[in-house]
Amino acid sequence: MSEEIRIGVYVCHCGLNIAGVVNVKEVVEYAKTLPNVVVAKDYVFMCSAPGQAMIKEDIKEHKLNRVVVAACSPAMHEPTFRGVLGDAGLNPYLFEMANIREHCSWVHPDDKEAATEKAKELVRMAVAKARLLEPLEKIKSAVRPAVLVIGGGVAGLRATLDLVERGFDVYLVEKRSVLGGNAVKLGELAYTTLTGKDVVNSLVEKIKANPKAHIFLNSEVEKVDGSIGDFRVTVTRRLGEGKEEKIELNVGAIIVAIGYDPYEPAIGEYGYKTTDKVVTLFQLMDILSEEGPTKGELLIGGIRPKSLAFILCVGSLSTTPNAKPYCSRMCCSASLKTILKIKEKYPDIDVYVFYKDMRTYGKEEDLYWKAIENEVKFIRFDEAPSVKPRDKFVEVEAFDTTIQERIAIPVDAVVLANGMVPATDTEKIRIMLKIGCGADGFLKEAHLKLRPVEALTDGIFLAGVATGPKNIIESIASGSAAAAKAATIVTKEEIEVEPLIARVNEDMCSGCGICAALCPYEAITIEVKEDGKRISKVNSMLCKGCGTCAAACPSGAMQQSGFKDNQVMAQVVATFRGE
Amino acid sequence: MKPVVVVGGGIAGIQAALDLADQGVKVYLVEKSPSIGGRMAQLDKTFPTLDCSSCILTPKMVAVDRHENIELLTYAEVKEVVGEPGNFKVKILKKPRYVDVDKCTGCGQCVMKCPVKVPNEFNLGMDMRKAIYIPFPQAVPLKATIDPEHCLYFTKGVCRVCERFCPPKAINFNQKPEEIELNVAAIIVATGFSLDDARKRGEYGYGKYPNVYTNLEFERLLSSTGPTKGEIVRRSDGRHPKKIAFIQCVCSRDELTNKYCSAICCMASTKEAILAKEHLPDVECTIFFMDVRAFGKGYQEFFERAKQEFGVRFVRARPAKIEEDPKTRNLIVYYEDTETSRFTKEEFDMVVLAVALRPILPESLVKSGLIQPDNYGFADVPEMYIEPVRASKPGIFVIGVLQSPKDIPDSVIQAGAAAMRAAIYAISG
Amino acid sequence: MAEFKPKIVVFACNWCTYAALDLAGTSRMKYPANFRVIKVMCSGRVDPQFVLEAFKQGADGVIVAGCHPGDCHYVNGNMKTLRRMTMLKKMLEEMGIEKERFRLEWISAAEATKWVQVANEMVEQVKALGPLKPRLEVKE
Amino acid sequence: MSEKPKIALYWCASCGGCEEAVLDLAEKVLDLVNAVDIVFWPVAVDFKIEDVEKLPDKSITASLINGGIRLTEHEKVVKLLRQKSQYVIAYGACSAWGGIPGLANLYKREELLSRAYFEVPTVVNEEKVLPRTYKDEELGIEVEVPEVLPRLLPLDRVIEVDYYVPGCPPTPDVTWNAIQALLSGNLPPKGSVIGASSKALCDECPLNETKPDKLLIKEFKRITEFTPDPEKCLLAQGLPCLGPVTRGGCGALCIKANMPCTGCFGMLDNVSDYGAKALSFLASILDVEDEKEVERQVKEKIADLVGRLYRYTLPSSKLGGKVFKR
Amino acid sequence: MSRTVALLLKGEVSSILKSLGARNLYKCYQCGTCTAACPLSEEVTASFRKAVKYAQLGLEEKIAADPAPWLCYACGECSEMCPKDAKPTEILAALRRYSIIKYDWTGFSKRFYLSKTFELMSIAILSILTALIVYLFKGPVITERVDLSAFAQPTVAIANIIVFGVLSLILLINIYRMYKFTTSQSSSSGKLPVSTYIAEFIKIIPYHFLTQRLMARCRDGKYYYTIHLLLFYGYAVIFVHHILRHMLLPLISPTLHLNEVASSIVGISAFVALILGSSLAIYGRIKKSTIIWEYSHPTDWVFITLLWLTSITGLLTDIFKYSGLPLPTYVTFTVHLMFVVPLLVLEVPFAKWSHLAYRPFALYFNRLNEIKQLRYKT
Repeated sequence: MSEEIRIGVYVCHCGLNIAGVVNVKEVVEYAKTLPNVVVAKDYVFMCSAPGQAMIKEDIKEHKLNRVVVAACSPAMHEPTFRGVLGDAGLNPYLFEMANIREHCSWVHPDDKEAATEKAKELVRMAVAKARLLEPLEKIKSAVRPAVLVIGGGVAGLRATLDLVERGFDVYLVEKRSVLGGNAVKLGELAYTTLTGKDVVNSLVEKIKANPKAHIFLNSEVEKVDGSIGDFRVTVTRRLGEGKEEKIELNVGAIIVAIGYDPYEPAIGEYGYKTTDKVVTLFQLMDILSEEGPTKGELLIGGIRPKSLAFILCVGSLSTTPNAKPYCSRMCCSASLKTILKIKEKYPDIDVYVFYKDMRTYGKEEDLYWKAIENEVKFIRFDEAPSVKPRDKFVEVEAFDTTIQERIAIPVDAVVLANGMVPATDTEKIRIMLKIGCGADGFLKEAHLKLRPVEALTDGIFLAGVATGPKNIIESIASGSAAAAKAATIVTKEEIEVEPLIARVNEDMCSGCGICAALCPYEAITIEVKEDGKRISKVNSMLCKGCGTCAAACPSGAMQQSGFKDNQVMAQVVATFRGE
Repeated sequence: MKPVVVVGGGIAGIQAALDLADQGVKVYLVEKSPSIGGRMAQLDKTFPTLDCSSCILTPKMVAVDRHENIELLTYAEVKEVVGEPGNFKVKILKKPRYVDVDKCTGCGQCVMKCPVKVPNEFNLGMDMRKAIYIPFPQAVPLKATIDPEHCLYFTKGVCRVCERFCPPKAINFNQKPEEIELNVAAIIVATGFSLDDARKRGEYGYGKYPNVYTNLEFERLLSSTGPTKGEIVRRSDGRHPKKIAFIQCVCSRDELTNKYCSAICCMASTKEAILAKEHLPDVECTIFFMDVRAFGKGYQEFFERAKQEFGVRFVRARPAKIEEDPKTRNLIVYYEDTETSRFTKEEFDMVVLAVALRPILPESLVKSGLIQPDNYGFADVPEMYIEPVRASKPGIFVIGVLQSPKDIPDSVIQAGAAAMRAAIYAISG
Repeated sequence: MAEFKPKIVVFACNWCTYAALDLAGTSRMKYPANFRVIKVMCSGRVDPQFVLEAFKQGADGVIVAGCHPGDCHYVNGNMKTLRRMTMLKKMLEEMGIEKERFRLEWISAAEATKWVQVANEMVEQVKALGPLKPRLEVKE
Repeated sequence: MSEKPKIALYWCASCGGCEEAVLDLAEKVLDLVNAVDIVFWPVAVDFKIEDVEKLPDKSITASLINGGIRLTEHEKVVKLLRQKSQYVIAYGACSAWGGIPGLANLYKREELLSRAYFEVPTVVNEEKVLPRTYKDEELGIEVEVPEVLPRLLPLDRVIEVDYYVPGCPPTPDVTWNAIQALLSGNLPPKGSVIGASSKALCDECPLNETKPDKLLIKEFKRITEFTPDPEKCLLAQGLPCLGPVTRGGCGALCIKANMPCTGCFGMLDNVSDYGAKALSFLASILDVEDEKEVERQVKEKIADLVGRLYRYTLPSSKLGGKVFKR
Repeated sequence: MSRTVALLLKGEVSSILKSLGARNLYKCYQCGTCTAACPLSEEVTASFRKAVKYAQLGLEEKIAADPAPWLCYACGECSEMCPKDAKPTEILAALRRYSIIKYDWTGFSKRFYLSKTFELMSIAILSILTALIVYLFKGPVITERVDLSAFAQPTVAIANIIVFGVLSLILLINIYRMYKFTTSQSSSSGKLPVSTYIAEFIKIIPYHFLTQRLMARCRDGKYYYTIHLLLFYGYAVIFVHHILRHMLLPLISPTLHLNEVASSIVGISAFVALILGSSLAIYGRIKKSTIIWEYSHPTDWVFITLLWLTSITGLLTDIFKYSGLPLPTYVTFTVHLMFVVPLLVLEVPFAKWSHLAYRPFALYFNRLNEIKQLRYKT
């Protein structure tokens, strides 16, 4: 590679985020002193259109063949700037970022000199690596025009229906023997006479009528191989009497819609399971629905209660030791909706609601207003109320913070508005698909704000409550959104995959087989050449670019593009001295 | 494959356009103001991740601008819509910028030279822009626009200084409004919201007392592209505030003005309190709330961190009124802390009102009955459980705050849902 | 003598630790500025030669950090890292490098607080040990 | 070329094996002697330093230097040879990377001297006298005793080395190939290894194809624990054979004697630290998930990690030896 | 920590309150705007929001113990600002009515307030009874000149004393019960020295009793304050005049005769004041011109009309008397009595008029609680 290395360095202010701490001008001046750096500039927002335009012009004007941008984390804008290089006709992989915001200005606000010094060295490291970067071409792989949907709740059903109507084959895998997930148990929904079951049925009917939909009940996904555009999935379907069959599927995208489990209070938590007068909200909804155990008749502990106490935030906001720290979002509204439905049918019933924070957000506020107007009595608590079963009734006592007094209410039954916890098989699905989960145990989306239905792994999408509590309408909407994202893949013939994969130098490879042993994706095989020599071979489709084989290759024959030994070594050396 | 029109260039419109275009559907993105970006462009940071808002929005704006399947129609409005799903005729009026967009490079020379100063809508009138202006530094498209009501040439037939100084000679005073007619399969409407008029609750003194702000105004103060370049200073004397009060539910959850809860202001105020502490480490922030609506993912942790880590004080009370101390222009907030039942008159240097969100319904679509307002004035979704984003008529989708108050993630999810449904019309159209 | 400011090289895996460092940034957590982070796609990419090169160039400390076992974006890259770095720690001790100077940490994308704690702890320990660079040229 | 090319051979801190290796050329030695004019060969011929000093610079075509630089005298002589010769060849593991004597770099100089001159049972040295230059009264001359350098250095840390010949000692055909290359003049770029393979030992190892698809071992084994199956790759049987990380060219002599390779041919071109690379691949294929188990195996099955993995290359490693406290 | 005795909710209390005028009781979501809006919040420690919550929850003991409703002069500022339009003004008025019922140990107020028929029946019976008594025990009907005292002298004097004694006794007992209620709930068990009781009594009771100054603090309180002062002074003057003329004088020195002219002027002007005040109040209530008069409980109508009728008949009696028309005087006087007796007997201890006692005492007891709170920091 004899062409002269001409590097352009661009330092971003990011408004005050960087410039507020790092002396940007000093960093730019320093960058000018680094070998091969022919142009060094700074701008208030490198990621904005003018910033990008500046780079494009410089590439043309100064014939730059490497670009370094010192700004925010590559997780934010590496794709953006690679796009800029592409537009300017330069190979997008001749680009390196120095993270002087999240790793520098935002974390060293009190020590401006050290932060500036660190920024300079981070730029030096990025330039050292940039010098050794080589052009890489994106790897194209064919796309299977089919989608796998895991989970037959409303989110999964909505995603399936959208995609089959869009004209794609969808394999819907549902663990249970019936579709609908938790929604079927929701009884009559707010602002409508529709029940959860009606919503599910309307979706299932349309799905069953479409030939593109393939439904697998009593089935679970066992194994997933391959990557975006070409996932090879093994599904086991239980056929009864211990028999089961394995089904191989080949899909271009996967939508995870595994829903949630209702929070199960511990035995004795608010008297749960120590008296039949205490039920959870989900159990109550079941009781109220026609198919429920009491054919819709409000009977709890065998009697028709004259007074009901609802306790909210059961299992949420760390109200009890067993509870989760997060808010389950839908229990306030679901409880008030259920209360209003009960008041409609049984006007004389006294209802008390023990709440920590009334979170009927958006238009659902009117549920709260109607509940007040229906003479529901609200008691706000900070410490969890105590439920003491008496002989003929249950006494719920709490310190009401609005009147700063302890209130005790004898009621016939107590309803625990339990929240949502991650589905039991979240862990299994997570490990199988190699996607992460957040501190709350729900699946982690690529970006909380702007990529809420995408997983970090390309080609895998997350619908419904799998990523966190939602009500049924939000869950259905996120099913469609996940379907849209899946459609952006399966509508394409070819998918481009990051080229940061491993490559073998056949003149150095001794065929020792160490690399093949390590690859978790079976992307490396040892081939015997005609001259009998054994040489390692990388399947660029399967290789995910982790670099583990490169680190182990005893003769240094295996190198990971973008992270070659000399490139990383250059960064290590540049950390200490600039030459 | 028929194209789809997306009305409104905020984050919801942008996301819907991208989710459609990435499926190979042709999209016309119509935006009323000179640049896309919508409300999110006016935010400094977003909750709960404290991402810098323009840092996560700008790439999407640039992606829309660069996408081969998206045609951007900015400074344009939908005049009339007629037809049925799969075959809508949409009349769009492109207002004249009086700037030739192909030539203009957004260099800003004209803006520097223009003598006329006009209250800047992007910064909610807290600073001035010129008669010829670029809304904000990261605007897409980065083109100048002449505001005919204030430009001296249009009002008095004089000046034309911008024409003289424009390097690529892009100024063209006799540009005419342009009418475009599109035949599309479906329409996604994401026209967003504006804040209600806080003067409806006159007792808080908004508009009367200078140091009373709205959430959005305070967000502009925080932003480095804001009127004060990120400095939090008081309107009355330019001093840094020592005590800031945030009052929630202004014109929300209120029989007199809007009964609904605006969903995002609890978290918005919490975030702004945290950012205020960041800008001014020894400032004291107090948030007066009735219930804290921290329902989204990561919101409760964000609320806890605000209390424990950043020392933001939360008082469960709805202040009755604010009176101003004429000498210091400080604000005395009258409230009863409902958790101690103690009445207090507390003095603050600055008050930020979390004002309700009011949807902006495009009257052309309302006139043609394609969108009907519900009892709160938001775009009605008749079958919310079957089609969560479909408006009154099939083929028309309403997303974002236009449909109901919601945060950015929910708007992005609705955008995806609308894109999916619209795509189905596009292929069958 | 100017107050000894140790310089510590961090090899951070892109999916977990690098994201945790980003999160520490977005959450405005403060920690000392002694760290220089080199991003690798997986902790499995960290070749013991890189660690030795860092010490040779004068690093006072090196951290190799990746995802918790089971969390690895590439199934089990971090398991190989565990074995390599365990053996390397033993060899470095034989070569006279104190064990506090070299750490293997599992830090997930959500554990910004854990990173800050490891960072503060590492700087304290390495400061106590003093600079390594002068001891590399054996002159006496 | 009227005169025959002059070559010089010199030995520093070495066991003399490399000197002999030249003789191992057997009858080829004669061809060598005919082809070249040996001007300096202390072990075999009685040339003196002064003779070399008299030679014009660069007059020696090639100097084959073996052994690590341990004493000030070595340093002096090799610098002289550098000045006088066109090519300097680091012949054998010691001069190339420090070799087995290089393992002394795990100890401080005083420790070595005190061990050698005070503590060794066979020495009686109450006055704790160390060898140093002294005036010999009878001869009336100053007897110069060279100083011991603080660390043993490979040749290229003292002078510029043109080519390296691997091996401990280099096998006859490697030596011969090297000499052929030198004499024929078609030499690879400066600084490369000559005479040996450009690939790792596995490439030429007969047991290579007996490797399983997934070369993962549950446990390291010591050679004493079991007699390995001669027909199957020793590494696959758990012996920490360093073949994969060692340059080929020796014809897998040790493997043929059913012994795992110890790495005397040194690292491949793309490797900058032999020990680190060896550790990396061995740890990678050790199929163990628990940290404690790894520590146990290292302690029990490999014991002396540095000695085992840096047997021939410690001085040329990145740290060059143990880093001592101030 | 507050006592751990848990309070029991009583459903029926809330329904009573609704019938007593708390129409929009079930709208309040406890935001605290009312307390914050109230101009009196700066003067007294009271939480009107909490009072509304007690009402919503039906916490009988707390309602009875809460002096807050009595501190409210119904200016309507809170209802103006209430985001839920729950009209706290009306709820507090209902709470005042409920407190009256609660304080009254006889149980008469409860029936009086809760059933309109009972109320009207009792008034009717009482007035007929009065007429009978007057008729039966009337003194000589001197027709040639007006001799009112002769006509009703014996019955009026005795009746007055009995009635006055009984009524003040009942009222005193109710005030004591009010004291018992208001101090029962204060969480501190600490005792205050008697001296503070007396000091505060002197400081608060006479001042507020006579001036109702707090009312002036309310929003455009001037208008109501004047009407109320008119009514107060009208009544006070008549009361004093009546006692002097018809009770004390005849007992102490039956012979001494007041200067007729002065007494008549005083009487008439008082009656005119009363009439003017009550007519304005009646007009306001009919027109529902302001928040105060937007809702009128039957007892409000009864009270104000009785007052109006009494004043009218009182005035007529005086006019006839001084214009020397004996028969009309006696007749109107009897009619006057027919209105006065129920007004005094029923309204004072059992109904609306008791507020003249309860309001100052409420201020007093609230002050005592405040001191106790400050002193024992609970």
